[in-house]
Amino acid sequence: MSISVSIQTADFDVGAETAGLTGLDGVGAVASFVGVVRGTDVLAMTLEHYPGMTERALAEILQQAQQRWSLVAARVIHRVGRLLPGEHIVFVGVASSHRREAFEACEFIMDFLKTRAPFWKKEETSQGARWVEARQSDDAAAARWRP
Amino acid sequence: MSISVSIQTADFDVGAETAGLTGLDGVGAVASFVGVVRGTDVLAMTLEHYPGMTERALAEILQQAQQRWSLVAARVIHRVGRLLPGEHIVFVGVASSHRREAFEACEFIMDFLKTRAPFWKKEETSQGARWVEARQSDDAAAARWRP
Amino acid sequence: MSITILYFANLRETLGIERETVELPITVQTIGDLREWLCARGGNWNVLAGAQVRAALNQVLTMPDASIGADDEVAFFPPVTGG
Amino acid sequence: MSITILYFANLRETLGIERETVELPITVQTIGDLREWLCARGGNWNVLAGAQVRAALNQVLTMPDASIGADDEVAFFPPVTGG
Repeated sequence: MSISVSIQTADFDVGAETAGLTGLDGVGAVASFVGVVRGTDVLAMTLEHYPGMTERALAEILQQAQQRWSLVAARVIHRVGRLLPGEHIVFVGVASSHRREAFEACEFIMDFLKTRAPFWKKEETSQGARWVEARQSDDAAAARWRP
Repeated sequence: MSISVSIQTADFDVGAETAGLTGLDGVGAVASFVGVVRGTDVLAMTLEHYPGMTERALAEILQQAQQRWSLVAARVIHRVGRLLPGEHIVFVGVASSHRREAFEACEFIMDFLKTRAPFWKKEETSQGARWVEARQSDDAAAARWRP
Repeated sequence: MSITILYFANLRETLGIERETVELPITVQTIGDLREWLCARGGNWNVLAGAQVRAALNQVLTMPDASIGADDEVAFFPPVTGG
Repeated sequence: MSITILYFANLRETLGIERETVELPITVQTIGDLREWLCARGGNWNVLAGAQVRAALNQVLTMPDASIGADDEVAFFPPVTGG
Protein backbone atom coordinates (compact mmCIF):
# COMPACT_ATOMS: atom_id res chain seq x y z
CA MET A 1 0.00 0.00 0.00
CA SER A 2 1.46 3.32 -1.03
CA ILE A 3 0.18 6.56 0.44
CA SER A 4 1.16 10.01 -0.65
CA VAL A 5 0.28 13.55 0.48
CA SER A 6 1.12 16.85 -1.22
CA ILE A 7 0.34 20.37 -0.04
CA GLN A 8 1.07 22.83 -2.81
CA THR A 9 0.16 26.19 -4.31
CA ALA A 10 0.45 24.80 -7.87
CA ASP A 11 -2.45 23.18 -9.67
CA PHE A 12 -2.50 19.40 -10.14
CA ASP A 13 -3.08 17.29 -13.24
CA VAL A 14 -6.09 15.04 -12.63
CA GLY A 15 -5.26 12.84 -15.63
CA ALA A 16 -1.67 12.24 -14.52
CA GLU A 17 -2.68 11.63 -10.90
CA THR A 18 -5.35 9.13 -11.93
CA ALA A 19 -2.94 7.40 -14.32
CA GLY A 20 -0.51 7.03 -11.40
CA LEU A 21 -3.20 5.00 -9.62
CA THR A 22 -4.78 3.01 -12.48
CA GLY A 23 -1.32 1.87 -13.60
CA LEU A 24 -0.47 0.04 -10.35
CA ASP A 25 -0.42 -3.77 -10.17
CA GLY A 26 -3.61 -5.39 -8.94
CA VAL A 27 -5.77 -2.30 -9.40
CA GLY A 28 -9.27 -2.81 -10.80
CA ALA A 29 -10.94 0.32 -9.44
CA VAL A 30 -9.95 3.93 -8.87
CA ALA A 31 -12.37 6.29 -7.11
CA SER A 32 -11.45 9.92 -7.02
CA PHE A 33 -12.71 13.26 -5.88
CA VAL A 34 -11.92 16.77 -7.06
CA GLY A 35 -13.05 19.79 -5.05
CA VAL A 36 -13.47 23.06 -6.91
CA VAL A 37 -13.94 26.71 -5.84
CA ARG A 38 -17.63 27.46 -6.46
CA GLY A 39 -18.21 30.83 -8.03
CA THR A 40 -21.56 31.70 -6.44
CA ASP A 41 -20.91 35.08 -4.81
CA VAL A 42 -17.22 34.23 -4.24
CA LEU A 43 -14.62 36.25 -6.15
CA ALA A 44 -11.64 34.35 -4.77
CA MET A 45 -10.67 32.13 -1.87
CA THR A 46 -7.45 32.00 0.14
CA LEU A 47 -6.47 28.76 1.82
CA GLU A 48 -4.23 28.86 4.87
CA HIS A 49 -2.84 25.78 6.58
CA TYR A 50 -0.61 24.64 9.43
CA PRO A 51 2.57 23.35 7.77
CA GLY A 52 3.76 20.15 9.41
CA MET A 53 0.50 19.34 11.15
CA THR A 54 -1.36 19.24 7.83
CA GLU A 55 0.88 16.55 6.35
CA ARG A 56 0.79 14.61 9.62
CA ALA A 57 -3.01 14.79 9.90
CA LEU A 58 -3.53 13.72 6.28
CA ALA A 59 -1.05 10.84 6.54
CA GLU A 60 -2.89 9.62 9.62
CA ILE A 61 -6.24 9.76 7.80
CA LEU A 62 -4.76 7.73 4.91
CA GLN A 63 -3.32 5.20 7.36
CA GLN A 64 -6.72 4.79 8.97
CA ALA A 65 -8.27 4.21 5.54
CA GLN A 66 -5.58 1.63 4.81
CA GLN A 67 -6.38 -0.23 8.05
CA ARG A 68 -10.08 -0.19 7.36
CA TRP A 69 -10.14 -1.23 3.69
CA SER A 70 -7.98 -3.32 1.41
CA LEU A 71 -6.35 -0.64 -0.75
CA VAL A 72 -3.50 -0.58 -3.24
CA ALA A 73 -2.76 3.15 -3.00
CA ALA A 74 -4.19 6.44 -1.84
CA ARG A 75 -3.19 9.96 -2.79
CA VAL A 76 -4.19 13.38 -1.46
CA ILE A 77 -3.24 16.74 -2.95
CA HIS A 78 -4.48 19.93 -1.31
CA ARG A 79 -3.76 23.37 -2.66
CA VAL A 80 -3.08 26.42 -0.51
CA GLY A 81 -2.89 30.13 -1.32
CA ARG A 82 -5.30 32.23 -3.37
CA LEU A 83 -7.66 30.39 -5.75
CA LEU A 84 -10.24 31.67 -8.21
CA PRO A 85 -13.71 30.25 -8.94
CA GLY A 86 -13.45 27.05 -10.98
CA GLU A 87 -9.94 26.29 -9.75
CA HIS A 88 -9.12 22.91 -8.19
CA ILE A 89 -8.81 22.83 -4.38
CA VAL A 90 -8.30 19.17 -3.54
CA PHE A 91 -7.73 15.78 -5.17
CA VAL A 92 -8.30 12.47 -3.41
CA GLY A 93 -7.66 9.27 -5.35
CA VAL A 94 -7.95 5.71 -4.06
CA ALA A 95 -6.95 2.55 -5.93
CA SER A 96 -8.11 -0.93 -4.96
CA SER A 97 -9.05 -4.27 -6.50
CA HIS A 98 -12.79 -3.68 -6.26
CA ARG A 99 -14.95 -0.59 -6.47
CA ARG A 100 -16.68 -0.70 -3.12
CA GLU A 101 -13.46 -0.27 -1.11
CA ALA A 102 -12.28 2.51 -3.41
CA PHE A 103 -15.53 4.48 -3.12
CA GLU A 104 -15.84 4.07 0.63
CA ALA A 105 -12.21 4.93 1.38
CA CYS A 106 -12.32 7.98 -0.91
CA GLU A 107 -15.41 9.36 0.83
CA PHE A 108 -13.96 8.53 4.28
CA ILE A 109 -10.77 10.43 3.45
CA MET A 110 -12.72 13.49 2.29
CA ASP A 111 -14.97 13.44 5.37
CA PHE A 112 -11.97 13.38 7.72
CA LEU A 113 -9.94 15.84 5.66
CA LYS A 114 -12.87 18.27 6.03
CA THR A 115 -13.01 17.90 9.82
CA ARG A 116 -9.43 17.07 10.90
CA ALA A 117 -6.88 18.57 8.53
CA PRO A 118 -5.79 22.10 9.54
CA PHE A 119 -6.87 24.18 6.55
CA TRP A 120 -8.87 27.41 6.74
CA LYS A 121 -10.65 29.17 3.90
CA LYS A 122 -11.15 32.91 3.60
CA GLU A 123 -13.55 34.04 0.90
CA GLU A 124 -13.48 37.34 -0.93
CA THR A 125 -16.97 38.49 -1.87
CA SER A 126 -18.42 41.74 -3.16
CA GLN A 127 -19.26 42.51 0.50
CA GLY A 128 -15.67 42.00 1.63
CA ALA A 129 -13.61 39.11 2.96
CA ARG A 130 -14.85 36.54 5.48
CA TRP A 131 -13.54 33.37 7.06
CA VAL A 132 -15.61 30.37 6.07
CA GLU A 133 -17.46 28.81 9.02
CA ALA A 134 -17.20 25.10 9.73
CA ARG A 135 -20.37 23.22 8.79
CA GLN A 136 -22.14 20.89 11.19
CA SER A 137 -23.00 18.65 8.25
CA ASP A 138 -19.27 17.94 7.86
CA ASP A 139 -19.01 16.81 11.50
CA ALA A 140 -22.05 14.61 10.95
CA ALA A 141 -20.47 13.14 7.81
CA ALA A 142 -17.29 12.21 9.68
CA ALA A 143 -19.29 10.78 12.59
CA ARG A 144 -20.93 8.24 10.23
CA TRP A 145 -17.65 6.34 10.08
CA ARG A 146 -17.48 5.50 13.81
CA PRO A 147 -17.05 1.75 14.10
CA MET B 1 -28.42 18.90 -15.66
CA SER B 2 -26.46 17.48 -18.56
CA ILE B 3 -26.08 13.75 -19.01
CA SER B 4 -23.89 12.06 -21.56
CA VAL B 5 -23.16 8.44 -22.51
CA SER B 6 -20.47 7.10 -24.86
CA ILE B 7 -19.81 3.52 -25.89
CA GLN B 8 -16.52 3.30 -27.72
CA THR B 9 -13.54 1.09 -28.55
CA ALA B 10 -11.10 4.02 -28.13
CA ASP B 11 -9.54 4.91 -24.80
CA PHE B 12 -10.74 8.00 -22.92
CA ASP B 13 -8.79 10.88 -21.39
CA VAL B 14 -9.58 11.00 -17.65
CA GLY B 15 -8.09 14.49 -17.32
CA ALA B 16 -10.16 15.93 -20.14
CA GLU B 17 -13.34 14.20 -18.96
CA THR B 18 -12.88 15.47 -15.41
CA ALA B 19 -12.10 18.98 -16.67
CA GLY B 20 -15.38 18.88 -18.61
CA LEU B 21 -17.16 18.41 -15.27
CA THR B 22 -15.15 20.65 -12.91
CA GLY B 23 -15.46 23.54 -15.38
CA LEU B 24 -19.27 23.72 -15.25
CA ASP B 25 -21.09 26.56 -13.44
CA GLY B 26 -22.08 25.82 -9.86
CA VAL B 27 -19.86 22.76 -9.48
CA GLY B 28 -18.03 22.35 -6.17
CA ALA B 29 -17.48 18.60 -6.24
CA VAL B 30 -16.68 15.98 -8.86
CA ALA B 31 -16.63 12.31 -7.91
CA SER B 32 -15.38 9.89 -10.49
CA PHE B 33 -14.66 6.24 -11.02
CA VAL B 34 -12.32 4.49 -13.42
CA GLY B 35 -12.49 0.72 -13.89
CA VAL B 36 -9.38 -1.05 -15.14
CA VAL B 37 -8.65 -4.55 -16.50
CA ARG B 38 -6.93 -6.39 -13.64
CA GLY B 39 -3.94 -8.41 -14.75
CA THR B 40 -4.17 -11.28 -12.29
CA ASP B 41 -4.31 -14.37 -14.50
CA VAL B 42 -6.04 -12.45 -17.30
CA LEU B 43 -4.13 -11.95 -20.55
CA ALA B 44 -6.86 -9.91 -22.22
CA MET B 45 -10.57 -9.23 -21.99
CA THR B 46 -13.15 -8.75 -24.72
CA LEU B 47 -16.22 -6.67 -24.01
CA GLU B 48 -19.38 -7.31 -26.01
CA HIS B 49 -22.52 -5.21 -25.73
CA TYR B 50 -26.02 -4.81 -27.12
CA PRO B 51 -25.90 -1.67 -29.28
CA GLY B 52 -28.96 0.48 -28.76
CA MET B 53 -30.05 -1.15 -25.50
CA THR B 54 -26.76 -0.21 -23.85
CA GLU B 55 -27.15 3.50 -24.49
CA ARG B 56 -30.80 3.35 -23.49
CA ALA B 57 -30.06 1.48 -20.23
CA LEU B 58 -27.24 3.84 -19.28
CA ALA B 59 -29.28 6.97 -20.04
CA GLU B 60 -32.05 5.60 -17.84
CA ILE B 61 -29.60 4.99 -14.97
CA LEU B 62 -28.31 8.56 -15.28
CA GLN B 63 -31.88 9.91 -15.32
CA GLN B 64 -32.64 7.97 -12.14
CA ALA B 65 -29.53 9.45 -10.49
CA GLN B 66 -30.62 12.91 -11.58
CA GLN B 67 -34.07 12.40 -10.01
CA ARG B 68 -32.57 11.14 -6.78
CA TRP B 69 -29.80 13.71 -6.21
CA SER B 70 -29.21 17.33 -7.06
CA LEU B 71 -26.57 17.03 -9.79
CA VAL B 72 -25.05 19.42 -12.30
CA ALA B 73 -23.84 16.78 -14.76
CA ALA B 74 -23.11 13.09 -15.13
CA ARG B 75 -21.01 11.31 -17.74
CA VAL B 76 -20.47 7.62 -18.53
CA ILE B 77 -17.97 6.19 -20.98
CA HIS B 78 -17.74 2.43 -21.46
CA ARG B 79 -15.27 0.77 -23.75
CA VAL B 80 -15.99 -2.33 -25.83
CA GLY B 81 -13.76 -4.67 -27.81
CA ARG B 82 -10.49 -6.29 -26.74
CA LEU B 83 -8.65 -4.72 -23.78
CA LEU B 84 -5.34 -5.60 -22.16
CA PRO B 85 -4.49 -5.63 -18.42
CA GLY B 86 -4.15 -2.10 -17.08
CA GLU B 87 -6.37 -0.61 -19.78
CA HIS B 88 -9.37 1.54 -18.85
CA ILE B 89 -12.80 -0.10 -19.09
CA VAL B 90 -15.22 2.48 -17.74
CA PHE B 91 -15.37 6.09 -16.59
CA VAL B 92 -18.19 7.51 -14.49
CA GLY B 93 -18.01 11.17 -13.47
CA VAL B 94 -20.60 13.13 -11.49
CA ALA B 95 -20.54 16.88 -10.81
CA SER B 96 -22.59 18.58 -8.11
CA SER B 97 -22.46 21.46 -5.67
CA HIS B 98 -21.53 19.30 -2.67
CA ARG B 99 -19.50 16.14 -2.29
CA ARG B 100 -22.08 13.84 -0.73
CA GLU B 101 -24.40 13.91 -3.75
CA ALA B 102 -21.50 13.42 -6.15
CA PHE B 103 -20.14 10.40 -4.27
CA GLU B 104 -23.51 8.74 -3.81
CA ALA B 105 -24.65 9.27 -7.39
CA CYS B 106 -21.33 8.01 -8.79
CA GLU B 107 -21.53 4.79 -6.77
CA PHE B 108 -25.23 4.37 -7.63
CA ILE B 109 -24.46 4.68 -11.35
CA MET B 110 -21.68 2.09 -11.13
CA ASP B 111 -23.85 -0.33 -9.14
CA PHE B 112 -26.63 -0.16 -11.73
CA LEU B 113 -24.27 -0.17 -14.70
CA LYS B 114 -22.86 -3.45 -13.33
CA THR B 115 -26.28 -5.07 -13.02
CA ARG B 116 -28.44 -3.46 -15.74
CA ALA B 117 -26.33 -2.37 -18.69
CA PRO B 118 -25.97 -5.09 -21.36
CA PHE B 119 -22.21 -5.68 -21.44
CA TRP B 120 -20.52 -9.07 -21.24
CA LYS B 121 -16.85 -9.80 -20.56
CA LYS B 122 -14.88 -12.69 -21.95
CA GLU B 123 -11.48 -13.26 -20.40
CA GLU B 124 -8.50 -14.84 -22.08
CA THR B 125 -6.35 -16.74 -19.59
CA SER B 126 -3.48 -19.19 -19.92
CA GLN B 127 -6.15 -21.95 -19.55
CA GLY B 128 -8.20 -20.57 -22.44
CA ALA B 129 -11.10 -18.15 -22.82
CA ARG B 130 -14.09 -17.96 -20.47
CA TRP B 131 -17.14 -15.76 -20.06
CA VAL B 132 -17.05 -13.87 -16.79
CA GLU B 133 -19.85 -14.90 -14.42
CA ALA B 134 -22.10 -12.30 -12.84
CA ARG B 135 -21.34 -11.76 -9.16
CA GLN B 136 -24.03 -11.90 -6.48
CA SER B 137 -22.23 -9.11 -4.65
CA ASP B 138 -23.08 -6.82 -7.57
CA ASP B 139 -26.79 -7.62 -7.25
CA ALA B 140 -26.54 -6.95 -3.52
CA ALA B 141 -24.81 -3.63 -4.18
CA ALA B 142 -27.59 -2.51 -6.52
CA ALA B 143 -30.27 -3.67 -4.08
CA ARG B 144 -28.90 -1.28 -1.41
CA TRP B 145 -30.39 1.64 -3.37
CA ARG B 146 -34.01 0.53 -3.13
CA PRO B 147 -36.00 3.45 -1.68
CA MET C 1 -46.03 -12.08 -37.58
CA SER C 2 -42.36 -11.47 -38.08
CA ILE C 3 -39.86 -10.47 -35.35
CA THR C 4 -36.10 -10.09 -35.00
CA ILE C 5 -34.23 -12.12 -32.39
CA LEU C 6 -30.71 -11.31 -31.11
CA TYR C 7 -28.39 -13.56 -29.08
CA PHE C 8 -25.44 -12.34 -27.03
CA ALA C 9 -22.30 -13.61 -25.30
CA ASN C 10 -22.24 -17.35 -24.48
CA LEU C 11 -25.72 -17.83 -26.03
CA ARG C 12 -24.51 -16.38 -29.33
CA GLU C 13 -21.47 -18.69 -29.24
CA THR C 14 -23.40 -21.83 -28.26
CA LEU C 15 -26.11 -21.25 -30.87
CA GLY C 16 -23.71 -20.06 -33.56
CA ILE C 17 -26.06 -17.22 -34.49
CA GLU C 18 -26.24 -13.58 -33.49
CA ARG C 19 -29.42 -12.42 -35.20
CA GLU C 20 -32.34 -13.89 -37.09
CA THR C 21 -35.70 -12.75 -38.40
CA VAL C 22 -38.44 -15.31 -37.86
CA GLU C 23 -42.12 -15.71 -38.72
CA LEU C 24 -43.91 -16.71 -35.49
CA PRO C 25 -46.73 -19.28 -35.41
CA ILE C 26 -49.96 -17.93 -33.93
CA THR C 27 -49.36 -19.94 -30.74
CA VAL C 28 -46.31 -17.83 -29.81
CA GLN C 29 -47.70 -14.78 -28.02
CA THR C 30 -45.26 -14.05 -25.19
CA ILE C 31 -41.55 -14.05 -24.42
CA GLY C 32 -42.08 -17.31 -22.50
CA ASP C 33 -43.83 -18.88 -25.52
CA LEU C 34 -40.97 -17.75 -27.77
CA ARG C 35 -38.37 -19.28 -25.48
CA GLU C 36 -40.19 -22.63 -25.46
CA TRP C 37 -40.66 -22.53 -29.23
CA LEU C 38 -36.94 -21.89 -29.78
CA CYS C 39 -35.93 -24.64 -27.31
CA ALA C 40 -38.10 -27.03 -29.31
CA ARG C 41 -35.65 -26.64 -32.21
CA GLY C 42 -33.57 -29.24 -30.28
CA GLY C 43 -29.81 -29.59 -30.15
CA ASN C 44 -28.08 -26.69 -28.46
CA TRP C 45 -31.27 -24.63 -28.38
CA ASN C 46 -32.23 -25.81 -24.91
CA VAL C 47 -29.48 -23.49 -23.65
CA LEU C 48 -32.29 -20.91 -23.73
CA ALA C 49 -34.13 -22.83 -21.01
CA GLY C 50 -31.41 -21.95 -18.46
CA ALA C 51 -32.59 -20.15 -15.32
CA GLN C 52 -29.89 -17.53 -15.89
CA VAL C 53 -31.10 -16.52 -19.34
CA ARG C 54 -32.42 -12.94 -19.51
CA ALA C 55 -34.65 -11.46 -22.21
CA ALA C 56 -35.16 -7.93 -23.52
CA LEU C 57 -38.13 -6.76 -25.56
CA ASN C 58 -37.40 -3.76 -27.78
CA GLN C 59 -34.22 -3.09 -25.82
CA VAL C 60 -35.80 -3.12 -22.36
CA LEU C 61 -35.41 -5.98 -19.87
CA THR C 62 -38.60 -8.00 -19.83
CA MET C 63 -40.43 -10.91 -18.19
CA PRO C 64 -41.78 -14.22 -19.61
CA ASP C 65 -45.40 -13.03 -19.67
CA ALA C 66 -44.68 -9.96 -21.84
CA SER C 67 -46.61 -9.96 -25.14
CA ILE C 68 -44.74 -9.87 -28.42
CA GLY C 69 -45.96 -7.70 -31.31
CA ALA C 70 -45.17 -7.50 -35.03
CA ASP C 71 -41.68 -6.26 -35.87
CA ASP C 72 -40.56 -6.42 -32.22
CA GLU C 73 -36.89 -6.94 -31.37
CA VAL C 74 -36.30 -9.66 -28.78
CA ALA C 75 -32.89 -10.44 -27.30
CA PHE C 76 -31.65 -13.31 -25.16
CA PHE C 77 -28.49 -13.04 -23.06
CA PRO C 78 -26.82 -14.13 -19.81
CA PRO C 79 -26.57 -11.89 -16.70
CA VAL C 80 -24.58 -8.77 -17.55
CA THR C 81 -20.95 -8.38 -16.47
CA GLY C 82 -19.83 -4.92 -17.58
CA GLY C 83 -18.13 -2.15 -15.63
CA MET D 1 10.34 26.73 30.33
CA SER D 2 10.13 28.10 26.82
CA ILE D 3 7.57 27.08 24.20
CA THR D 4 6.49 28.22 20.73
CA ILE D 5 2.90 29.29 20.10
CA LEU D 6 1.27 29.55 16.67
CA TYR D 7 -2.00 31.29 15.75
CA PHE D 8 -4.01 30.61 12.60
CA ALA D 9 -6.81 32.09 10.50
CA ASN D 10 -9.12 34.56 12.30
CA LEU D 11 -7.12 34.20 15.54
CA ARG D 12 -3.93 35.20 13.77
CA GLU D 13 -5.70 38.20 12.25
CA THR D 14 -7.42 39.31 15.46
CA LEU D 15 -4.24 38.98 17.53
CA GLY D 16 -1.98 40.39 14.82
CA ILE D 17 0.61 37.70 15.49
CA GLU D 18 1.31 34.35 13.86
CA ARG D 19 4.08 32.95 16.05
CA GLU D 20 5.81 33.73 19.31
CA THR D 21 8.26 32.06 21.67
CA VAL D 22 7.37 32.60 25.32
CA GLU D 23 8.85 31.73 28.69
CA LEU D 24 6.05 30.19 30.76
CA PRO D 25 5.58 30.90 34.48
CA ILE D 26 5.64 27.78 36.64
CA THR D 27 1.86 28.05 37.12
CA VAL D 28 1.20 27.27 33.45
CA GLN D 29 1.25 23.48 33.18
CA THR D 30 -1.52 22.57 30.71
CA ILE D 31 -3.09 23.78 27.48
CA GLY D 32 -6.01 25.10 29.55
CA ASP D 33 -3.60 27.04 31.83
CA LEU D 34 -1.86 28.47 28.76
CA ARG D 35 -5.12 29.65 27.28
CA GLU D 36 -6.11 31.41 30.50
CA TRP D 37 -2.67 32.96 30.81
CA LEU D 38 -2.82 34.31 27.26
CA CYS D 39 -6.39 35.65 27.74
CA ALA D 40 -5.11 37.54 30.81
CA ARG D 41 -3.01 39.67 28.47
CA GLY D 42 -6.26 41.60 27.96
CA GLY D 43 -7.47 43.43 24.85
CA ASN D 44 -8.16 41.11 21.93
CA TRP D 45 -6.58 38.14 23.67
CA ASN D 46 -9.88 36.95 25.12
CA VAL D 47 -10.68 35.75 21.61
CA LEU D 48 -8.83 32.61 22.78
CA ALA D 49 -11.58 31.98 25.35
CA GLY D 50 -14.09 31.24 22.56
CA ALA D 51 -15.78 27.83 22.73
CA GLN D 52 -14.85 27.24 19.09
CA VAL D 53 -11.10 27.64 19.61
CA ARG D 54 -9.13 24.43 19.01
CA ALA D 55 -5.61 23.66 20.22
CA ALA D 56 -2.86 21.39 18.91
CA LEU D 57 0.14 20.22 20.95
CA ASN D 58 3.14 19.33 18.83
CA GLN D 59 0.96 19.23 15.72
CA VAL D 60 -1.70 16.87 17.13
CA LEU D 61 -5.18 18.03 18.22
CA THR D 62 -5.27 18.19 21.99
CA MET D 63 -7.50 18.83 25.02
CA PRO D 64 -7.32 21.47 27.81
CA ASP D 65 -5.88 19.05 30.37
CA ALA D 66 -2.86 18.05 28.22
CA SER D 67 0.50 18.85 29.90
CA ILE D 68 2.94 21.18 28.19
CA GLY D 69 6.68 20.39 28.16
CA ALA D 70 9.80 22.39 27.38
CA ASP D 71 10.21 23.32 23.70
CA ASP D 72 6.71 22.16 22.84
CA GLU D 73 4.85 23.69 19.91
CA VAL D 74 1.30 24.77 20.73
CA ALA D 75 -1.15 26.09 18.16
CA PHE D 76 -4.55 27.79 18.50
CA PHE D 77 -7.03 27.91 15.62
CA PRO D 78 -10.74 27.87 14.71
CA PRO D 79 -12.57 24.75 13.41
CA VAL D 80 -11.00 23.64 10.14
CA THR D 81 -12.66 24.37 6.78
CA GLY D 82 -10.47 22.73 4.12
CA GLY D 83 -11.43 20.41 1.28
